[in-house]
Amino acid sequence: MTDYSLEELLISRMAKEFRGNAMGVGATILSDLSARLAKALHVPDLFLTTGSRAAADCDVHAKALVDEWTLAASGRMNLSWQEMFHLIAHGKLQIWIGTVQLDQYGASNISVIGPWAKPKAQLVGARGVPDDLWGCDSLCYHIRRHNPRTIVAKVDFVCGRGNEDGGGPARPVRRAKPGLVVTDLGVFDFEGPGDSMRVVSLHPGVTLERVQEKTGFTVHAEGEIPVTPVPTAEELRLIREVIDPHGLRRLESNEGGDELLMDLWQRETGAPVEGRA
Amino acid sequence: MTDYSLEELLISRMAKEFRGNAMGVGATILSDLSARLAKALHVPDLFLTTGSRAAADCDVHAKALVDEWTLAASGRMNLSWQEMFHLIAHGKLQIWIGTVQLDQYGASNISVIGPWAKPKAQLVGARGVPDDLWGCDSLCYHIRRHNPRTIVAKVDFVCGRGNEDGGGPARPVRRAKPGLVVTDLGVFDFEGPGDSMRVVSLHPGVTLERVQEKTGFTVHAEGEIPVTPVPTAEELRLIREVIDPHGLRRLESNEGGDELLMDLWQRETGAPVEGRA
Amino acid sequence: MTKTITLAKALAAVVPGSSVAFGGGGIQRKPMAAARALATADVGDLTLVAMLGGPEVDLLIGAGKVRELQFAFVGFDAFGLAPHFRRAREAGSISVVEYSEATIIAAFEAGAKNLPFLPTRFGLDTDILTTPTAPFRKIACPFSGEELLAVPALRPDVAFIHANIADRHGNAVIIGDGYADPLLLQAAKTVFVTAEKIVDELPDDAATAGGTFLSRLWIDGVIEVPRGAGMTALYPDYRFDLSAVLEYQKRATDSEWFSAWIREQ
Amino acid sequence: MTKTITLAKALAAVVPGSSVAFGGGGIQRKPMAAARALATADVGDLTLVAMLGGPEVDLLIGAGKVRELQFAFVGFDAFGLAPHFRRAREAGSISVVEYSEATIIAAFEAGAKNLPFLPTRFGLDTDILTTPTAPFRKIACPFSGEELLAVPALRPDVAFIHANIADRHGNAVIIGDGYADPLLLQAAKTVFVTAEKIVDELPDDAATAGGTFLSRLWIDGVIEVPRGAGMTALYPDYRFDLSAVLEYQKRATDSEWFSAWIREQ
Repeated sequence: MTDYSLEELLISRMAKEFRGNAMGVGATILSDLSARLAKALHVPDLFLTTGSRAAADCDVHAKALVDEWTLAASGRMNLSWQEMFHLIAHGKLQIWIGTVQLDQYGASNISVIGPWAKPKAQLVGARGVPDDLWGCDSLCYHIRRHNPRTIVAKVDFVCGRGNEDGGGPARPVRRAKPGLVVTDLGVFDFEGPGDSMRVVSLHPGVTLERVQEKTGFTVHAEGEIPVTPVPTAEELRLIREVIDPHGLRRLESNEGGDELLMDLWQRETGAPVEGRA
Repeated sequence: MTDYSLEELLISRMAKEFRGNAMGVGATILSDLSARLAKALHVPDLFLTTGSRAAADCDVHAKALVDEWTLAASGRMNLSWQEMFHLIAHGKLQIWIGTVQLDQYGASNISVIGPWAKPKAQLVGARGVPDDLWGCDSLCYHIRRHNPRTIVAKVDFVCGRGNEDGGGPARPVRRAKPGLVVTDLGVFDFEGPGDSMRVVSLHPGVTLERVQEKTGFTVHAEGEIPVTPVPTAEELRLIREVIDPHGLRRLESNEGGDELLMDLWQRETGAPVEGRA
Repeated sequence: MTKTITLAKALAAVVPGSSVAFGGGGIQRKPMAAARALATADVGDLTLVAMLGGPEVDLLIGAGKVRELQFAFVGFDAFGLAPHFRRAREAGSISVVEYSEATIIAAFEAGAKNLPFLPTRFGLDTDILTTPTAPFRKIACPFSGEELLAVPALRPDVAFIHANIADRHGNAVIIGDGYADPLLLQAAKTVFVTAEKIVDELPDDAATAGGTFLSRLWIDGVIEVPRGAGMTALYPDYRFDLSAVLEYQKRATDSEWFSAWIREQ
Repeated sequence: MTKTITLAKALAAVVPGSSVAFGGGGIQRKPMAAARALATADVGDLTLVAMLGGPEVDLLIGAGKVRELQFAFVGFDAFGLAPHFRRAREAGSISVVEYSEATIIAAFEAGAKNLPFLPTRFGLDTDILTTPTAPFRKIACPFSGEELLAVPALRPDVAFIHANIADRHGNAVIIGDGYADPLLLQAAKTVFVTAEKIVDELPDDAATAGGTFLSRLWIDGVIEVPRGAGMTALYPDYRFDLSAVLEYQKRATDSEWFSAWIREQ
């Protein structure tokens, strides 16, 4: 068994969820890398819009901090945001959302912590999550640190709706259900009682007790819980040599921070960074 | 005084109505030539979309039966129809509509003659006239033959609305009023009693009696009626040498017909026409 | 994953009662090869959808394939009226739903957004609202109370669009006027693009770069059909065939001439 | 007819209480030169509008110019949160109207169509409908009865968009991602484009041909501002200035550093 990092495990697991002839949008580093891995491995007709709408439907390239410079050469279209939302309205979106809070029925929150009117912490705003809700079969999420502040009983602000209302009233167009969740501890879905969170697999070395301890509610677990499949040698080679040779995935690890950023920047641009910071 | 044809008189008169920083759309040969003349003469920033949306905002060129081949070189944008209708919604359209029927309150009809359910004559359909109504200050019309079947008391089908309802209910966006009308007899507007048709000028040699005789209702006329200004030497030069050297304007005259078409085609393409017709 | 198919396979998607839409406008970039093939196929009772119909609509009416026509215009542009369309309307032998350009675009755009309707101001106060088949409803803006027109979505079953060039993945480029095709493409349930040429990779040159790009995500099949626009014009590949256009107009309603013409592909 | 003007003349269109919109997204193609000039102008009480706000929004909040922010996102993309925005929200010192991407695009699109609203499905069942400032209303489709969201038009008083290149007539080209700018352009009442370079005629080359063309008919003035996107990225002219971005995030809420930085243009 080859050695691998947590990020590599996550990318490998996330990549398995993509199907072809639809968009795989890379809004975060891990989602972007997982879409690229999927396209490189088993979904050749995945439509990538990693980094820039202007370089949409591009080939698989090495991930960069500024992707447009590498993607433009193989990008097949300049996808307007209007057309992108038409594609989304037709269910042609697949996305792993990097959420800040996620609750037991799969609602997600990237907008505010605490009361919206005067937040304890203002995050980035709802962005496209309330829209993705109406353009995906399911919304998949990744969370960097699984703990009781991130995996909570109820989110402070609903950006992506969860299952607590049973999917809402019957409608001609079905809203996305919460799909898979990957964290630093395991893989989860919402097939527990009342469509609540359930353990799908635990990462190697992680116990159910640790998951329960790190979760803001009781996660449903049934039967023998499998271990999350570890990345294959081929997956690791693709991740390390093809899609992320610079190692941007480390930004999603404890290594992340300004120093790593500056180091990646220097590798990418070749230029020494000015000593301004 | 230079000699001129009726079509040249009309083009010269129509050209006077354009203002800058807006579209001058050439849906008919005369409207197209009049927009080109306006741009060549006194409205340099008129935005032409003659012939093809793909060659929009082009320079002034000689009119052709297939304009794309000549316009593409100077066309500044590929104007989508969606954006065109956004421009129209913002009042950025100026157009002379070649109508088939026009009535005393300025309603126009290019769709059907007789009852819509089973027409006496099916024309082309309402096309963009019901839309232009909501994107122009006023709708101007040209009619090739002024007679009681074309200038009628009431149109059979309203494509462009007239003034018979006083402009309709008060609304945040005002619909276009019927503007100028040019025919083979004169120039008209809708400033007569109850916003009905009024004589603005009569073409050289045309009498008011002839107009009344050729009109399906009594046209309002007041005071001394001016003669329509005849084209200047400079206008004639521009029409004959710059914008219509091949003489497409003759298609709007009694010369029009398949033979003239074939002759123009041969001049334009340089190729002899196959004897298929 | 190639999306290259045959015209026969594409036509198989059209079944009796289907609504079939055509791209292009008037006598520009009409999918004539597809329309002529459809005219000789064993399928009828069709609803045709075309913002700016031309000979493709006329020949299908002439071939007796059309039950209903949804349109804003049918004609041969500067070259006159459409003979079979005229005759059928004057005989009352087809049903029609009359739109304006902007209202049929709104209907396609609603389909493109996967919404049941879109509001518009275009068309208000005109007789397209008064026909017995008019699909529109007046609504009040929920904020301002302004009277607007609600246009229900059009979602044609099958759309045919002719393009200059396509790749094997299903991407295509229209170099000249795109007409309503980008929205029709997104509104239709199944989309076939006939193209003059199918290549491995679309060229990235000045000629195609200014054109309208149609993404493979909207397109179910691409078919290589040289001279696929028939007697209509395809910029910059060929001008229209003026003698053929004039001959069609003169002789189309002569049934002997017409049935020979329809088969001469 | 030239539309070339100065930045000072453009800024004069912004008056106290104006709503001012910015194009670009996050730390891509932000009209930073315009925003910094506005931050030092004698005008406040502004409503800012940005689908994806970045440092341009943050610095204007920091400069005390902002009464209300209408947005779907404010941040520095992969490089973290916006310091003044965070502080102002957590202090309750600005009013905000929270959209999602698709609902603010619908608001721009309604403006682009000169309509008072557009319907959408995006955003339903989420908390952007529950905030005290939410501008949305639920409506029923007049045909199907389906519950939809009505989004009222946004028509910002003044919009600033940064482009790669413009001509003296007022046409401009964005080479990279256009974001919501084409619709914002059409929705705003007055539009200024800052461009890296103003030329007599836009080049017709491969670099610009694949870009987003902005027509002079929508644009009131173009201003040549080299490095007009400041520390944000402008493809393909320059990458973002990563050290400057990181320094801003660290030090922006240090008022001494910030007031020196704001003036350093």
